[in-house]
Amino acid sequence: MNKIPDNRAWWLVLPVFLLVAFSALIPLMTVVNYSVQDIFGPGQAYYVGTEWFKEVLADERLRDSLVRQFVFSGFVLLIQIPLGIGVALMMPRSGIKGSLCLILIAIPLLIPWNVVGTIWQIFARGDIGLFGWGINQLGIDYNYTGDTLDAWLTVLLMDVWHWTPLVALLCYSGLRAIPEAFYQAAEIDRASKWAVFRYIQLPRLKSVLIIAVLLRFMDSFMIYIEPFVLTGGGPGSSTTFLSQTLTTMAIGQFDLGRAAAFSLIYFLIVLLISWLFFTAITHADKEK
Amino acid sequence: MSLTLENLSRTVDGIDYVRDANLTFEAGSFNVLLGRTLAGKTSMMRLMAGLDKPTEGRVLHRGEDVTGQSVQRRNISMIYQQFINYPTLTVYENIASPLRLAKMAKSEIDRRVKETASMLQIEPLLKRYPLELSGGQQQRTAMARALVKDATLVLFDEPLVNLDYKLREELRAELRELFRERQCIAVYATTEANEALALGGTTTLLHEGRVVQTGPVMDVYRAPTNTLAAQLFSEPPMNMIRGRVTSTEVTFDEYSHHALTQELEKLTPGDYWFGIRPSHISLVPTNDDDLEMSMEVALSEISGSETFMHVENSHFEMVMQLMGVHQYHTGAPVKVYLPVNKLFVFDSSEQLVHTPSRVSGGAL
Amino acid sequence: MRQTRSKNIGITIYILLLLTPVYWLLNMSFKTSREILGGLTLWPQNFTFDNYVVIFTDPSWYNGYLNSMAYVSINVVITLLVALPAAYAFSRYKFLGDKHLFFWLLSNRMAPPAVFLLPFFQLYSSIGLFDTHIAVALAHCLFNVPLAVWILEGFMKGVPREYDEMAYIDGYSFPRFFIKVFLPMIRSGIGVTAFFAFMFSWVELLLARTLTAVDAQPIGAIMTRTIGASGIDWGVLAAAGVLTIIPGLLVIWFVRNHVAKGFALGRV
Amino acid sequence: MAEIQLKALAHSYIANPVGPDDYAIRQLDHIWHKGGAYALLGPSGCGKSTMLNIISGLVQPSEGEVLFDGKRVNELSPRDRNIAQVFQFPVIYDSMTVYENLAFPLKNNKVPAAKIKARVQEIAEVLEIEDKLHKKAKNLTADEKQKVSMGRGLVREDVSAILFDEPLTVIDPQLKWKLRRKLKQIHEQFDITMVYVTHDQLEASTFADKIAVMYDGQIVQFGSPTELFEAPNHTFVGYFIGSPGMNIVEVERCSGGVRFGSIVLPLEAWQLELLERIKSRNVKVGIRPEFIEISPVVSDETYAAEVLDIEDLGTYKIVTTQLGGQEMKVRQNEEFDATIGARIDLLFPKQWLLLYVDEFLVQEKQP
Repeated sequence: MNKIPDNRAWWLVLPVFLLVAFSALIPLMTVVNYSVQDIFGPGQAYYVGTEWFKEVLADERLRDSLVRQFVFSGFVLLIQIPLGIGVALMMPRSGIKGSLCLILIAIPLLIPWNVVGTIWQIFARGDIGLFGWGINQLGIDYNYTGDTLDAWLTVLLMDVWHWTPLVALLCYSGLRAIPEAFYQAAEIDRASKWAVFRYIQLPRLKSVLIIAVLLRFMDSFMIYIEPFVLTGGGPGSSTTFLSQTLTTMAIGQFDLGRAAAFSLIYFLIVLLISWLFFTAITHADKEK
Repeated sequence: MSLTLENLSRTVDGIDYVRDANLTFEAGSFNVLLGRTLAGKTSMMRLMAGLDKPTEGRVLHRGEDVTGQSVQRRNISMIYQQFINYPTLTVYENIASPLRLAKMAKSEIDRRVKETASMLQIEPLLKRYPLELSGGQQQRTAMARALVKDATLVLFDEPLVNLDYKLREELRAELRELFRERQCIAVYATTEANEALALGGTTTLLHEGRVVQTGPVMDVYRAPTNTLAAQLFSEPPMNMIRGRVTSTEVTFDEYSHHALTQELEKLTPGDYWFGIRPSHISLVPTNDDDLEMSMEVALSEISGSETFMHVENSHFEMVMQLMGVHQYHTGAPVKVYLPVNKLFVFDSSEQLVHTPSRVSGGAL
Repeated sequence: MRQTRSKNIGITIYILLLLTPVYWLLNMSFKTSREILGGLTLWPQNFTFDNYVVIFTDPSWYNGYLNSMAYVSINVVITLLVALPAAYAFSRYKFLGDKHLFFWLLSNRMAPPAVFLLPFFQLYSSIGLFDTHIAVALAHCLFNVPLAVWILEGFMKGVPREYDEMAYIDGYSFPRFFIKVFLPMIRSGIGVTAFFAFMFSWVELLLARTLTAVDAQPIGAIMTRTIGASGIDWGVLAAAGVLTIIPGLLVIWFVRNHVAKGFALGRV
Repeated sequence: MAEIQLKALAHSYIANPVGPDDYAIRQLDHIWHKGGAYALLGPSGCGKSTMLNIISGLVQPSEGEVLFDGKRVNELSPRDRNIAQVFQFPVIYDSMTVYENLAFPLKNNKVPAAKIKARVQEIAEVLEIEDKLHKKAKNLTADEKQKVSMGRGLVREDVSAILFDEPLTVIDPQLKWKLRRKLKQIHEQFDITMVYVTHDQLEASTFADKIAVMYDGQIVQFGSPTELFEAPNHTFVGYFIGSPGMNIVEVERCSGGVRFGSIVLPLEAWQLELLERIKSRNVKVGIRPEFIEISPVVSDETYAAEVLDIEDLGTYKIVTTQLGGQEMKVRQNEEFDATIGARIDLLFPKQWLLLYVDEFLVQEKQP
């Protein structure tokens, strides 16, 4: 599909550019504005240069939540990507059964994020939740509101429950695009199940898996509502992630300078990682 | 009412798709662009249609320069390789769409659509959707849409290549019929030599974006300007043998010596390329001055009515096209006879110097 | 690949595990709060619709759904209207800075909403749009429009450029071709994109809650507010939760055949 | 190597087929002998690919049996039938090199490494791709990729048959010729049963010793390229084989022969006797353009026809004539010349004038 070089295409792209700029550039400029000033009140603010940035980088609380965030996103990828691939491989390839499976598996994605938090809030409680009650029946004392490890495991389990379907459906659409002739050739070459996966399915899942890892890493990196509803960030601040720290700073304590500086760093990390993935995707597209 | 390409070129990112093409097609002519894949056929047609802009040169339509003119305003139509029809419209609406856009009266549209559809034998399918039809019927729908609007220029980009062998034969015959009386200019791109021969009209040989030769199909076929033109216009390729002519004899590839015959005397001594069509080589001498060569059979391919025999010796190999069935074992020795009056002769810079005399009824 | 028995068992187990928490929410929504706190029961002993009645009668509850539906629909319409021409440009043309623009869109899809909370609040208040459906609809464009452009561009690449050329040759002008010929050819793509825009706008809460106070409060905000209140009425909360899943299920049912391609952002 | 036999085989894609139209393949018996090079020829939609997939086991026939060397294999999957297949679009494992592609089936069969290396090297030389063994498979040209997918079948010594599903579709026209020649050489060298599906008669006849012409779900003729040309068993075969196809004219019985328009064609005694016995009204006469002669002298055996059109195809000419209200195409060599509308006298050699009743050829008892 060779594209025609034609700059008039900008007219077609202008609406998107203006709309997204309105809801992205203007707010970003305000954040940049705050991050270099100390604001006492309306009309009273003076330039402080990179002071906020230095403070924020040194801030213990922020560095902890950044580490917590990377660890969380790391676990999310480690569990959800292989599990997602496994589920996709088990899904029937086509027909009514295929669509039914697809809809049932997609249900967690349709649930508002706060309701996901609420569901697990109820489900994991020892007294009224099947999961909490079940664990306790096994003799393990499990209380996600009290014990840090239990809280972490519950948040992680909730995220796995909530987002693995996205990875599974991404891989499923990748598998569906594999022409039947490849499976026939493998059958004729007497390839084992593992060989079929390794040499036919996996190479073809590359571009889709890159997207899955990109989406999952990014979305988990900015998670806020679900853990907030489930554990409120507790016990203590063991499940307080970046977004929550930022929001409490900006809106809670109205500490604009530091919040803005921290937001910019947060956004630059996101920008860098998505650039890495974007080049990987366009590279994979070119190869195909 | 002619179409002229004036030193037309198109280079994209350093690649020359069309190089300095100069061609004129008259009204009512059927013109075939013959060349291998990536020879520039499609690029040239897109320049004619105005879908692409040339990097230099002009496209003149009825003498008027239309190079810059957008496709919408030109009265042309095009048929693609992959049966392009509007999937969301019925066959009737597909054919009618150019007329509707030209704001023609409803009754007139109906009459012309039905007339064109019956001409292409798809009238019973007018209510159906293109994707429900077979490949041949889809292509006929595309052709009907192209013909219904009486365009002055109709472009075919290898339209039959995705169809069955037999269906291709039929559609070619129908195309010849359809364009016999039309006053428009038809340009048909193909990679197959026999399609150029079957469709007649003029043939333009293209190679790597350059026009090798152009002219009425039989002139180009019978008098290829150089070895490249000869190779492009024959399937299987014309046999080419290196040879040296001295005052007394001609030696092929420093191997087989033959006396100079009346035909070849005219040639000044020197190195030449000798071309002979596979169908002109025979296993039996037809006239006394035939050049006899002893070869070995490499492979014989029988195709029912004909046999393609690959013969070779230590120096060169040739392909023969014989009528009927000839069963030979690989390696069997065989004598082949080259009628001198069927020889093409090209000089050392591969330009044509002599064409077979008797075939085209008299001197070149 | 034949669907062996072991695969069927595997996928059934996964689906059962996946749906158990949702079943528990459903189970909870049909229980009276007394029965909920009384002890753990697998099946509502005394079945009741009271929780749902509460939601359908109390305006402070059902207004939440209406507001959510309002801004989600506006968002879907704006997203499609804006993304369709842009996706066409990306799929057909090379233009100055197209790569950078596409990357910039991608980065916005990945932008953490938390970063934009305060600036959004001030921006929309300054232009007097605070606490209106339009505000949330526009804010959601931040991540929905880039996603829509991605998915639509993938579907549009599936339509060979010969269709455009043929239409121009037939005499179609660009707008007429785009609406009459091109859009009908990618109907399934538009349907899938609408579903994704709906889904991501419906599930988002952070921006929706920040930009609204009373008139345009989405259901999510109302649910999270009651958590803060005195004793939580779990039954009503569960019922509210169940009702937020219904719209998503309806929409995905309509696009079930093509949604898989959408998930891969049209890259497949 | 296996002898492949189809016994009372039929196949329908609908659950309970009723009339003949519901069948993709109508009831037939057929044998592909060991080591033969066969072609399955027919227009698209005639059921030839379905037949190929039934042989390879990718499709289970709804009726009848498939026997390999006399053993029923219906229930066996392709992997147990020991066949190899080359598809329309080259199917190769992109992430592997050419060597790994060729070694893949052997590795799956747990063949010792040394043996694999030797075998792959040998096959690569036969296919003339030995210099590309260590290149990534996805960078090859289309015809090289087809060679690799064919090589995956050839490396296996136990392969019972190699099936080709229109393998030359994506190959450039000028390369088709070379690949076809390579297939033929390989068949002579390996003596494996090969079944080749195509709609192109030239490809079928240059590759196969025997061609099965399929039409509307039936094998209407199974014979050598020459038999199909000289004695087409069904009017469709006459039309389909040869370019242009056989002249086929509907005729009525009359005393001493058959008639169309004002033209009377005398027939042999046995043909007349046969026409007496068979009552069907569907009687046709067929003769190939290659076999009609233009006689320089008028005699009682010649028929005066009017020249309608002359097609100059370089090495030969096709003359379209009008005779008794019917169009007759005659093939002449390059030198033929005549003006449109001129009168020429056609001669129909007895042995090439074929009689068809109900679309099938009627032949004398003995042959």
